[in-house]
Amino acid sequence: MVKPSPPQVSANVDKRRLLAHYRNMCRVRAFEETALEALEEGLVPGPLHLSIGQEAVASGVCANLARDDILLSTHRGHGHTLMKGASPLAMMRELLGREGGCCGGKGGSMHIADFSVGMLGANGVVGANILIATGAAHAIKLKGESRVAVCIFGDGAINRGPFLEGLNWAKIFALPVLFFCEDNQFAATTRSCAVSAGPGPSARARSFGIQSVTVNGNDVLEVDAIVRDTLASVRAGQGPRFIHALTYRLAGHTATDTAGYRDGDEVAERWRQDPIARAAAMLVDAGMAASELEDMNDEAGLAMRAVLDEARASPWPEDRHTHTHVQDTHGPGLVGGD
Amino acid sequence: MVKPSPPQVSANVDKRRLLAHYRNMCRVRAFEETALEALEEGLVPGPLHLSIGQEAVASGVCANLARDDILLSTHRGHGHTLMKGASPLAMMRELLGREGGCCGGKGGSMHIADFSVGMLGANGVVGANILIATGAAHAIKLKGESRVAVCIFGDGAINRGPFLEGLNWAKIFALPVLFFCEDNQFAATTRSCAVSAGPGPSARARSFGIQSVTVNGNDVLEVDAIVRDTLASVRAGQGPRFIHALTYRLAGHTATDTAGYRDGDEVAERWRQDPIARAAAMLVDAGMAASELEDMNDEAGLAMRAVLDEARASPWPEDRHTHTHVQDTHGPGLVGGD
Amino acid sequence: MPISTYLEAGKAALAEEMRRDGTVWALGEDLGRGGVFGQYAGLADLFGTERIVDAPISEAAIMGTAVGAAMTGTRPVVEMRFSDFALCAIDELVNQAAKARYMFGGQTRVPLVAREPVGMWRSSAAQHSQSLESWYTHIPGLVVVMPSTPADNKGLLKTAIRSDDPVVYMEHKDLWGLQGEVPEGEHLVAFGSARVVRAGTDVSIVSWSKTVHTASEAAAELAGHGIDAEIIDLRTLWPWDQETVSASVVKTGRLLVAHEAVGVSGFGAEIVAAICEQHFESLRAAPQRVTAPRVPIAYSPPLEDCVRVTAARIVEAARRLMSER
Amino acid sequence: MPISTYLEAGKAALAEEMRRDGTVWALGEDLGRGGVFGQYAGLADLFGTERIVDAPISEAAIMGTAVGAAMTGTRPVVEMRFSDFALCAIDELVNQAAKARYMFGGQTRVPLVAREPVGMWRSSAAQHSQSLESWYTHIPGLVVVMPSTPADNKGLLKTAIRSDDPVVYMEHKDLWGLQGEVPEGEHLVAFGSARVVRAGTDVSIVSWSKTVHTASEAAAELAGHGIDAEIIDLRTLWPWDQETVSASVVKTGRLLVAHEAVGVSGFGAEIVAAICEQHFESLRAAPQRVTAPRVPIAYSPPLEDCVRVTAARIVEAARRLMSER
Ligand SMILES: Cc1ncc(C[n+]2csc(CCOP(=O)(O)OP(=O)(O)O)c2C)c(N)n1
Ligand SMILES: Cc1ncc(C[n+]2csc(CCOP(=O)(O)OP(=O)(O)O)c2C)c(N)n1
Ligand SMILES: [Mg+2]
Ligand SMILES: [Mg+2]
Repeated sequence: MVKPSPPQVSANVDKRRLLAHYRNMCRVRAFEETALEALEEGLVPGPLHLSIGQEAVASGVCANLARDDILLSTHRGHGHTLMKGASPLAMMRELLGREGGCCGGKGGSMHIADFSVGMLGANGVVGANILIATGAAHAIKLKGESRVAVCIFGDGAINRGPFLEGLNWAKIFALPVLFFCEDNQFAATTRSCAVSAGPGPSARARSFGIQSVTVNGNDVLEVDAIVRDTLASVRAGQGPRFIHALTYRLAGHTATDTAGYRDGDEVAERWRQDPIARAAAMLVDAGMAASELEDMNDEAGLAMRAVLDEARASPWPEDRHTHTHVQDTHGPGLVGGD
Repeated sequence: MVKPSPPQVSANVDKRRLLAHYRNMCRVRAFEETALEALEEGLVPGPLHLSIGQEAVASGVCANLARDDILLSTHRGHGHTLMKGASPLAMMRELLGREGGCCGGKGGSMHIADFSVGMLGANGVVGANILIATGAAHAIKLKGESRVAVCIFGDGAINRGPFLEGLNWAKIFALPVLFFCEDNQFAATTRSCAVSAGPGPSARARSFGIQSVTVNGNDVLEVDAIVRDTLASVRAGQGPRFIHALTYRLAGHTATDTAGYRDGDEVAERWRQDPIARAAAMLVDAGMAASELEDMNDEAGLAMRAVLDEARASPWPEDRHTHTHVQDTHGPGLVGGD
Repeated sequence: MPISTYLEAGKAALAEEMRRDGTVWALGEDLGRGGVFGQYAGLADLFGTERIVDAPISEAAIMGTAVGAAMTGTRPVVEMRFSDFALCAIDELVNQAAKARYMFGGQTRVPLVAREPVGMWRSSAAQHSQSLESWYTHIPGLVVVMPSTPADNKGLLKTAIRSDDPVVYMEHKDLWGLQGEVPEGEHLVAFGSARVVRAGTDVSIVSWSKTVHTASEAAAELAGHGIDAEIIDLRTLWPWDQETVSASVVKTGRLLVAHEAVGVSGFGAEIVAAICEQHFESLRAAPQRVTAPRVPIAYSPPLEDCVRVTAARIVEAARRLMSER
Repeated sequence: MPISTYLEAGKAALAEEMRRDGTVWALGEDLGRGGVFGQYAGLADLFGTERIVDAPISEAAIMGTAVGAAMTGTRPVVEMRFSDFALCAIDELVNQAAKARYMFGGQTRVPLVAREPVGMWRSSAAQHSQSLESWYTHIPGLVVVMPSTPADNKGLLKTAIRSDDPVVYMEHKDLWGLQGEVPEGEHLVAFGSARVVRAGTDVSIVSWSKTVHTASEAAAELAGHGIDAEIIDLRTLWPWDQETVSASVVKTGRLLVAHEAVGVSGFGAEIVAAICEQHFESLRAAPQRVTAPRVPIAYSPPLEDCVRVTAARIVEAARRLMSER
């Protein structure tokens, strides 16, 4: 790992909480590194979008969500899904297209989801999750429930119509939803700033009367704290809120993108802000032994290797599942439900 | 006509310009009142959306457009089209679905257009014109032309995705386009304020880094002056601009909507701000004889009655036009172009 | 049985389902004032504005939030106003609603109804007159319903609201005022069960929505020519009742499909193809389609008339069919 | 003739047309870095970023601004990346581009090309694998092109760019790497002219896009069974070359249509219906369609394989066809 730049150690670091985040982030990183290895070995048939360098968002956001809170994610959603409580084995099986995958092998990485833990799906269409999350919040409000919905989307999504329509909707109905823009600076191979007019996502949110705050998305404690505060307001029925988190996509857009459109120095500099290394340094500062942290990281890696081994040994879905979960009424012949 | 409240007479009213606007607005009003009569007589087969009370926008905007400047309008576009230079006879024939209509009778009121004067169409889909105007501006820039595109849309359109996508696009490519929000307070039977979050259209425009100004859309000289200034900047290559004009839809949403969802007092109050009466009062203040203005108004009415008489005497389009203007290659049989 | 209009029957269906099930709600533009055709008149008073929701002009959001709300324990009834405007919400319907259950391996359901009024009505021109039902039949996951009578508009809408699958529910604008008997209370019409409007032995005329009435008119006229037409109202295009159509074609040996939509790649093509594949031996003459030509719909009434499916056109096609072989 | 890939042939077509006509330009996400499949690699260097335009993730704006720009004297080539994302721009394509000329009574033209890569490719699942060509054939005003070879991808794209009508241009993702001879320079393929890939006398197999290659494979195998199949590549679905297909069916008496898209309301239905209507007497057996079942496309390769049109499935259907009567 590249040596991190000296982090700002806050006086009252909640060491236990930070340590939990550190472990979480190691798990997310390990899951994705293992998935990448699996891809390189030819085990992952579809595309992988890795969130390496963005783990603080996944851990910081989900630390504040209860199981029945709802989360919507993007094509880059492994971290969010894992942190929301999905089983890494079910996820890995999904990436490999196997039976026992969280979507039965039918969705793959871009549609990873675990509804049992309130994770209502990654999405293959940029920005589509914004409306779905808003609608989930609408249902929550209609039913008088106290949970909230959170929608994580990228900096690229702010240029799609559903961003406007969803934010406007959430505000006029005062819905319990947190919009979280995970700004990793890139939309595929394009620098978002080159195609996004105006002062940024927060200004857009405010133009709908939605309060917004910008956070350092590589500082897991900051993300955690701001999300906690913000969700308190959302849970209190004060309507939608917006958070803009600045981070950086350390890997390519997909696992096979070498990202030759940006230079190595830029990436190296960004590696110095790696949220995991940053958290580790803070923990060392706070008295933890570096070796203990290393061990924890290794443990996460080993666990994910075991997950992969189990996943690769899993059978393929049965052919009949091509025809299940389509719809209850199948038309001619009216073959029944599934 | 209801007596207008005393208008603010500015010291340096350009009387000639105001008089021209007055005549313009009378023509627009007369065109629509005549069209309404035609509808009531059963001569207009499709829906009519009248802009009664909003004529200052049509006249104020178009006074600043050259023939080759481009204008995109909405379903409520009679005034814009007439002021851009379309022939009232061709327009009336179009409303009646007759041969010689500006769209050959194929479009009707919702698709009124006269490309020969740069009026690239009303649109049946709210907000769709925003992208078309932006694209026209893109073409203008690509070809290095000096003309501009103007898009007039309603307060309802700001809640559709294309509003975001078009404004963002126009700004990042620094296109010569003026976005003009003709805010008549209503989207069909709904008060726009009830379904539009945030401080308003201008705030949304500014969130894309686009300068915006709010004007009194019932004050034709104010609209005229602000549009003139704003277009100077757009013509100078300084990128898109936005104007938010406050006005009021005095009639129903369509000609058959009695607008029972708002009370009579409100409407009566708004009639007192009728832009035509307002202009007339200013002109009288500036020394014009009221009778001269009445005559001018009557003349507009008579002219439009003559237009209607000619239109109603026009033949229906020939049946073969059902099949013209579809596409060059017609598929099986490959019947040629048309 | 009480008489009611097609419009009122739809309203009754919605009201009954909203009374029965507190998770049913409706969202769309202007609903608080009854909706653009009055299909929701009075419902906001009955159920409150939390369940009869006034939406901004945001078709993508109307459909897209309904997807999320349907996944989260409610049954939204989406009002698209004109089916043409649903083209602003296609990703939400086709990429999201239709596929969610499958993509997520059965973890979720999207029980929404998208009401999309179709068809030519009062010279509304190219962007307010389309009938794109065949598109939706092509999309796995979607149910497609096209009621032709007041009774069906009640029975099918109730079934649609209870469906756990997303339903594209297409009412015909020109039928709003149509009167007919409508059963009170629990009247449910099953998906995939066609209605034989008129039994006949010579030619099977398959249709749906408004064109069913045109076909019935044609049948009366055909009777005068000594041709005994069987008229079948499909009611739902997906699932479609292939059994009833097949039985009819096996009996008559002649198939004619009539629909208002453009013929090319319209649902008539699917019916003709399916029947030809499966009952080729039973067919005594080439099947026929009576549909709109592949042109946009013009504003001017005489041009509109040129693309209209009329009883005369159906009669002509049926007579041609009878004269073959 | 020089050999080139399907991808390079498309790129050459665009480059040649951009050189020939200064009003041609392209817009889409990531084009400055070559586009998602590399179809635009190097073009920004050649033509500058004003003509190879990097767009935000705004499919509606990409298509919608292209409509306005096409009305204003330019010829935009719109890149939709995956045809699935074009579902975010359907109003712009179907309500605006396709209808503008007609609605406005011939006052304008919308010469845009919407490139929409289709098909199953590398387990991309339900939202990145669709083939919705039949939708566009149903829309008056649109041309629909589906090239199957490198040469056609050049010749058809050039024709599309020169077309004054809006064209939906669907390349198949799985063909990008396909090599073949490609004529240099002015190579134009007319719309509506099918290619007889293999002449045969027993059965007419109509197909397009990638499935043409599958059908050709099947023909080789069928030859081993003593069945002489004629393989027709439609190239363009609207206009489609009904003359060539008809002549073939009149000769063979047997029609089989094979396509990757869902069968229900797929374009195969239109072909079968049209041929049955017009050449019923020539048909010696029930026509057949080999298509995908009406299910979304799953991620897992074995499930994907279950919906794939294979040579084996075509062979089986053709043999069934031959055994009838
Ligand atoms: C509507 C739509 N357009 C294009 C794409 C292709 N695409 C997939 S990811 C991506 C970039 C998204 O950028 P951003 O929203 O910032 O998310 P990130 O990839 O950075 O996590 C694009 C363009 C898509 N999936 N959906
Ligand atoms: C996408 C779309 N949704 C709905 C409609 C139906 N509709 C026609 S006009 C209108 C109200 C538009 O309000 P606004 O934009 O303020 O324009 P105004 O009618 O006030 O001039 C609506 C909802 C439409 N034409 N297009
Ligand atoms: Mg990003
Ligand atoms: Mg308005």
